[in-house]
Amino acid sequence: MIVLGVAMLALGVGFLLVAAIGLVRLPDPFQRMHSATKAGTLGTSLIVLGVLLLDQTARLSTGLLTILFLLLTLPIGAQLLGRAAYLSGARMEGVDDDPLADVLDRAEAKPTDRPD
Amino acid sequence: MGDPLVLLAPVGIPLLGVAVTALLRTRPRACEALGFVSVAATLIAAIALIRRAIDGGPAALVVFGGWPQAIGIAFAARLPGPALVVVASIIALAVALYGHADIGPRRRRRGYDAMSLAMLAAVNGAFLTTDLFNLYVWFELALLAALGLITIDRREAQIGGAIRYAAFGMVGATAVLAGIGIIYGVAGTLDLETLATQLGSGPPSVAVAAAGTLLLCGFALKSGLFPFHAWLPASYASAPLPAAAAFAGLLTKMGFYALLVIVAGVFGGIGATTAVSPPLLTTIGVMAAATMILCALSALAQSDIRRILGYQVVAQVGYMAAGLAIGTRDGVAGAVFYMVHSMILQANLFLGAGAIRRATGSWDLTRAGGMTRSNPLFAFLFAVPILSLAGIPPLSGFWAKLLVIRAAFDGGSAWIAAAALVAAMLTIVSMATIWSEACWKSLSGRRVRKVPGAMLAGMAVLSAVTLAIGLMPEPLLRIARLSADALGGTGS
Amino acid sequence: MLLILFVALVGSCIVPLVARIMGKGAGLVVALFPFGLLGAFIALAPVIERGWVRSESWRWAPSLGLDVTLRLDGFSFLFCLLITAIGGLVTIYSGGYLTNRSRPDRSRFLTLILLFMTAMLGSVLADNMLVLIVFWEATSVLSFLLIGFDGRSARARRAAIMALQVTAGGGLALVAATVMIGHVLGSYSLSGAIDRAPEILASPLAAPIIIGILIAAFTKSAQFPFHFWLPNAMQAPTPASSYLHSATMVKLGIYLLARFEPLVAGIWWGRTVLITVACITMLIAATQALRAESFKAALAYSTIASLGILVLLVGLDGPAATVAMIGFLLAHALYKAALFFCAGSVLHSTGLGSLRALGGLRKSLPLTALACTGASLSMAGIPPFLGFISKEFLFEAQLESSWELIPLAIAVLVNAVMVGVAAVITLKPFFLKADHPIEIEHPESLSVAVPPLLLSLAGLVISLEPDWITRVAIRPAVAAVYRQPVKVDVAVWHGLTPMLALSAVVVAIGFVIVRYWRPIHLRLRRQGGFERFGIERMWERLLRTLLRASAALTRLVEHGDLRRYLATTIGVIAALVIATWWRIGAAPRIVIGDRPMLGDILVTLTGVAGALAAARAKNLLTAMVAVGLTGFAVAITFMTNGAPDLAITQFAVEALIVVLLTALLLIVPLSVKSTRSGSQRRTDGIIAASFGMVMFVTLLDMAAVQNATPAADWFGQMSYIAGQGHNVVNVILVDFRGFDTLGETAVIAIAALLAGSLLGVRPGKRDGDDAGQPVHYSFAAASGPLFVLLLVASIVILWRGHDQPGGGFVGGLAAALAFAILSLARGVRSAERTLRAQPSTLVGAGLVLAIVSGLPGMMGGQAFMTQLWTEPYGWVPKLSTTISFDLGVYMVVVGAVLAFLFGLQREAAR
Amino acid sequence: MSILRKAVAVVVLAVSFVADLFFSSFAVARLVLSPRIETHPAIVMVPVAVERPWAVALFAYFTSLTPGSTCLHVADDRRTLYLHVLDTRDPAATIARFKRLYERPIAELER
Amino acid sequence: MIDLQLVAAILSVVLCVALGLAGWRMVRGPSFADRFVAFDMLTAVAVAFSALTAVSTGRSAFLDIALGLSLINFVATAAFAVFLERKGGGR
Amino acid sequence: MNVLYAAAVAAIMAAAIYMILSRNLVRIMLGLALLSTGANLLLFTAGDFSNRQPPIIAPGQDRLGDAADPLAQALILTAIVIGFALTVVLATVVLRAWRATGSLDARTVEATEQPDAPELLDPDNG
Ligand code: NA
Ligand code: NA
Repeated sequence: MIVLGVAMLALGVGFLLVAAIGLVRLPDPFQRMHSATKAGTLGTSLIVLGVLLLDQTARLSTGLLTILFLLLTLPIGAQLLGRAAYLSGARMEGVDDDPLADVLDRAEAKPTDRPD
Repeated sequence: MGDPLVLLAPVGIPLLGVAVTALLRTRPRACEALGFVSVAATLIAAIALIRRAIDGGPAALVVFGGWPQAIGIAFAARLPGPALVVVASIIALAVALYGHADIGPRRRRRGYDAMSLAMLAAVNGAFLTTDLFNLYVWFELALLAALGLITIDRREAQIGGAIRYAAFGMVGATAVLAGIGIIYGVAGTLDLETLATQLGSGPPSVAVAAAGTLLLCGFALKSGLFPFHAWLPASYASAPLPAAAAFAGLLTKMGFYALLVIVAGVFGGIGATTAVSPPLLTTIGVMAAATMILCALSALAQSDIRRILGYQVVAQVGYMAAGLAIGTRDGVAGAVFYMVHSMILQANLFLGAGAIRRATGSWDLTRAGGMTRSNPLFAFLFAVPILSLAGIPPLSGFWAKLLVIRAAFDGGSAWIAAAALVAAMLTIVSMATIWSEACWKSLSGRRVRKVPGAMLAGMAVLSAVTLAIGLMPEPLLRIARLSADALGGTGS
Repeated sequence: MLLILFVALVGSCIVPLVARIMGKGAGLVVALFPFGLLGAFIALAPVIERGWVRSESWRWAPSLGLDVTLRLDGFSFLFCLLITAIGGLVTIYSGGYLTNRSRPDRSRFLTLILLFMTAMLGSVLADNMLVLIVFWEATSVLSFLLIGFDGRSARARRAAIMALQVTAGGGLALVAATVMIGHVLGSYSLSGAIDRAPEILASPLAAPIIIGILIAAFTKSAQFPFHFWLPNAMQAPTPASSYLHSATMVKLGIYLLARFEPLVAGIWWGRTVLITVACITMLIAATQALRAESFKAALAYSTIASLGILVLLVGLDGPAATVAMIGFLLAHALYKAALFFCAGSVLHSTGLGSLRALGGLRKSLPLTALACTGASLSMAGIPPFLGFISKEFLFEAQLESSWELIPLAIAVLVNAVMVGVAAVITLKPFFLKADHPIEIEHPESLSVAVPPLLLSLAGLVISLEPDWITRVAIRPAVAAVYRQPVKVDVAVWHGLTPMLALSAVVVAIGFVIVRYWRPIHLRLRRQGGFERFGIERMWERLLRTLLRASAALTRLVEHGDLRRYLATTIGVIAALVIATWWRIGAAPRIVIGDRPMLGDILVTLTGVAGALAAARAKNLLTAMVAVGLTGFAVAITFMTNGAPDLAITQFAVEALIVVLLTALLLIVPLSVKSTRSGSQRRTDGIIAASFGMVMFVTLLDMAAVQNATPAADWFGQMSYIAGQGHNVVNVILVDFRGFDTLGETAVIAIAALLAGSLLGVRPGKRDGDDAGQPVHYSFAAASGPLFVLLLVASIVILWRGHDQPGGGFVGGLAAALAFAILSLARGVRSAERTLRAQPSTLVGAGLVLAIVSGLPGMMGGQAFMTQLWTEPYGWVPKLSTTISFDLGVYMVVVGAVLAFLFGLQREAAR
Repeated sequence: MSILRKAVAVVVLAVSFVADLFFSSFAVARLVLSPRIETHPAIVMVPVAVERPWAVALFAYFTSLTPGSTCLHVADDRRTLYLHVLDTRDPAATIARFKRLYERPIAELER
Repeated sequence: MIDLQLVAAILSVVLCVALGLAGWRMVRGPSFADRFVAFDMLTAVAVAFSALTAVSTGRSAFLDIALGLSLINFVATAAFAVFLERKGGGR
Repeated sequence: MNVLYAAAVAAIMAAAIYMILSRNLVRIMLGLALLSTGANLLLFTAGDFSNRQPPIIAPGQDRLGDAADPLAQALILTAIVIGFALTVVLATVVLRAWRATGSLDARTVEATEQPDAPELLDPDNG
């Protein structure tokens, strides 16, 4: 039980690390989003599950609710951010054919945010 | 009334008033009535409190929640707190009377009454608390209430004043908070009395020195001492007049009270009993001298009456700080006397400025005039604070200055006395100008309106108190002495 | 005497009301009052005559050393007689003089005059120096009010301010001297100070004390270099000039000097200064008197010269000087008051002030002409007038004193000028022909003619019948000042003496001056140097310099640049901390405590990196995000160091700040052009770094002295037992230190009111609604369930806060976040509709609940916020006043945050 | 039995989601950790067969939940989802996979 | 027996690396969208931290924080999205 | 530990001050928010943080064992909320300043502070 818990913890943290690496390495905000939010979802869920296995006093309901909320909020957040990023004209690498361009009014890429 | 009620009421009543006026915001007349009732009730409670404070018994002390002292937060009827609570309540009453003729429904709908009451609660809380962190909380309440009052009309100048006020206020608050944190880290307690004994015994320490200086600077900023005073004249000039009067009477004095309690009470400033106190006193002394002279000088070139008075407010704080900086019991007694006198007086001066504006339509002295002829009663009521500020005997300002100057000579700080005298001279010049321009000069071509009765009533309350202090200084002197004893740690 | 003074004070306020009822005759009626006081003093004459001193005392403010001690000796008595007698005449005269004024004005004027009389009486009677100051400054203020009586005239206002500046400033010097005397002697008794002059002289404060007294006296008595205010003071109505600025008030300085003569003379330069100043004053005043064009100005300068003579006499040693001083004081008071009355009558009747324009008034103002002649003869020192006798005394004093002849020569010259001035002011207006015909506006009335006549007559009568006055006033006065009995022989004829010869010389030179008055006068007038180098000009230049300095200082200090203000403030704070360290001379102690874990270091580094990035960010959103990163790192630090309540609160606050500030950032431009130059940035960096270093050193040292926290330990022990809660932090917040929380709740409530006041929609402005906003499909669908979830969570957090992390604050923040979801997904309107109540209502109700929760515990004399617990049924969770208090906090927080949320989002949608 | 069928659909949905979550997480991890990142992102249009609003929302939700794809937009007529896909060489296959894994069970639930 | 505190300590170091990387992206941007994505990531890291703290202290109270965080920070993300839609800021 | 947190407090406060000294109102506001974060961390280091156990009495017990300093935490909680309130109020004031002047530069927003009639006391004026 403990070994399983620790393994889940480690795996979860590993996923988070991978997600963070992706956040740094991937070339545009859309791709980074895939890495961050989704790998994050799995990572945190695994960690919480690990805690539930390790800590007897932890209430199962709290842990499961946490996972549920994460599963609920992270993808919606991702959708929100994705669409907003698209509308804001964020850089998008490697997409040649953009069918969404006919539907949504994508802002011109403005250099409002200079790198500091 | 029992001690729990007497000590709670000066804060509890106005706070409850805040709550109920917040609920009744859409009904300005109800707000006004409620505000007035709250203030009057607070004054009654304050009088009961001061009677309790000077009855000769052990100082009344109530720990909220009924916990042991130094565990819970306690309010104590320990001088000078109760005396200042009385003064604050009197000022609030005068301002409320005055406000009847000056504060319209729009401002009341925006929460004028609640913010004024919050300021009263904050000031009274600071005057009564025995807990360092609780003191900080009251300062923050006062900061926000003042900010609300400054911006209540949302005018451009008000916003500018508010930004400066807020930025300064938060920097000062952070210095105070940092000081509190370090003190807590060193001493492990927030109770002022315990701190006084604990800090008095230790060897000189860098942390304690830093904490003392940070607190000093934070509270000096709140009291507007040079060079931390830049926020003050601008914000006074942007607040609605009754609020500015309350600021003048209450806000800076709250800061000075904290300075007094921390430096004289906690850090053993009376007689310089701790390693940290001599440098702190020197710092205050230099600030005081600079404040007195430079601010009295600055007032000369102003023509906006609120700005003149704003500078004078600061200069007066300089006198109080001078009393504190002398580092003797007489000096502290002088500071307390000065404080009480000055709170009443300066609120009154601002009310007078508002009345001049109401009658002549201008804040600018070059465009004001004719008050003696058109409003003789006003001229009389205004002459009292003007003469008192100029230090003309036998008004309160003379005794106050005399006490400080005398304490300075007796305490071996003749330079402070010299600075005080120079500043007094400048103040005379400044006050004579106000009188000459606003009261004597005739307003060519424009009619001078009558000052409404409510305004005069507000001024009358304060002028009467100033006259009373001047003609009968003995009771206040006694309170000032008792305060110095209490702060010095030998009080009953 | 206390009674007399009290009656004088009360009477001064009441009696002049007669003038509101009566017309012209009011002056006569009111004059009964000062004459009554005169009678009261005369009744005391037998006491004085015997050389006794009468003292009375009343304790005013004993702890201030302030006893109203009055002391009537011969010197005071002489003053009292002068004050009340001339006061009565002035009152009569004013009644006739102020006929063209309204009744309230007349009443006001008489009040001021009588108050002034009271203040003068108090000044000369006071034995306590603090009381003396009270009355002394009162005379200055009343003089100010009288000079500016016609405040509509700019010249009058300016003259009044100048007089106040000089005389009240001199009063401050007296204050300083008094305080120092009190410091040396431990008492404020005037007579005591004079008796104990050697003690004062022995102290290091002797010189400052004497300088203070000299300044006070010189300002009041218009001595060089403070003489310039007096001619300007002639802007006062003439009765006031006559009373204050010639007969009485200006003599207060002489009074003070005469009293303190033993002290002043005790220092090596004392007499020299007195005599030098007196001589300079006399010369300047005599020259100016010859230059003067107007009647009143000529009188004013001759008054200054006379005051110079008096100071000279104080400065000279020997009993004869004292006798001369008393005699001249009396003579001058009588004739100069009379002359001012005459000048006033002329001005009143003709409306003309210039001597050159006047002439031939003998016929229209015969009584005045007569009075003027008498008074002038006295002034010129022509026998048998009193002025002659006093001049004899003067020369005798100079001859008897140990001084060189220069003062004597100057005195002769000045007296000759007096003769000339006396002749001119009598002959020109009354007896010589006018260049142009003069129209009489007001004919002479008895009430303006009789007072000067009486005074002139007194000058004659006293010199011819000197016995009574010598017995009751002059001799006791001399004895009081000289401090031992002196033989005084007042007589017109002393035989052929050197003094008589000097008098003859004076009169002779005087006649020469009269003869050549016109060329001298015109010559002097052409000399511009008097104006350019006059002290008055210098004073004005000084004032202007002060003003310019004031303006410059204001520009320098009040530059309106917030950055510089804050930089100064923070820099000074850092510097002061360092200065304190330097003064106490303690070195910082460095204790390396526990080794931090790698995780702690990394989290902390992240926080610091966020802060530094925020400081460097050129984009406001970047800055906000970076500040948020620091907040996040700090929250994680809280969490990993055993502070779950702090962590959750900090997280919630960070989230809310994002929600609220993005609404702000939607409105304002994000890209920041640099507002500071490179050097400014460097300065700021240095200031910031020094403050940081100060904090670093401090915190290191703090760790070295860190004490155990007994209070914190107590909380852990008692939290559950006494506070019934497992979460110690929450029990502290709602119970042990609930009062803090109450104050903080009030802070939040006021913040909410501010939101209402700053963000409230103005009528007429379009109500920003975002119904048409593109909202994300999934978000809109999910917002409902999320809202409910968060709201439920917030209530759970509130409820279990007493035992687990949570409580009113976090609960309230969570509930506000729930509404934030709604407003983000569906618009502000929708969220507001869901709330149903106004946020401010929630705030008010919450604050009421929080306060009221503390009240039930007060029953039975307990303290406010004493908690009450109840478990009505076994299955219902325990209820308590602390929980309802926390509920109040919750409501306030929700209301406040929503007030900002809705307001800011509305603004953003505009 | 409709209830039973729906229960089965829920289970299918959950299992395929968890499996997909794992697999695609590993896929993303491998992609991120590879020495040279070589992605083939695309925006793909997924025609939507389900009709109820909540069903469309659920479909969009599941496509966003799994790593490697995010729903950027739901067409106003709710007939099309626009997905950003991290790494796809064959958009048609991707579309088919989403429809198979998620839309079919959701359609079961909708019925 | 596995020392859970040690495990938690080691894992939090790894987590700190993730935190640092996310923080770096948050501060570096370059676009607003990047920063917001990074913020989202921070939420996950914070949840993981609370869970690890629950393990290292053995106190379930910290798991409650994870629960709260999962809800709370979604609001920030939503606010960011609204901001981004209205204000733009890509590149 | 103390060195680490002392350094962190110092760095955060220094960065905050650098921001406050800017003339952009939003940066000033953010700087003040950062400053209060720094102050909160300072309060935390002032408390006794040698123990990482939360000050929550374990179920079934009636006294707190070894745990972090609860009083410092209570103070910080108060300070956090007050700091939050001030930040938000300041943000609102900044918004009003922007609406009123169309500028975020403190120099534009601040009312000019020059004395306007120095001739008032001038003896020549009258
Ligand atoms: Na107190
Ligand atoms: Na003499």
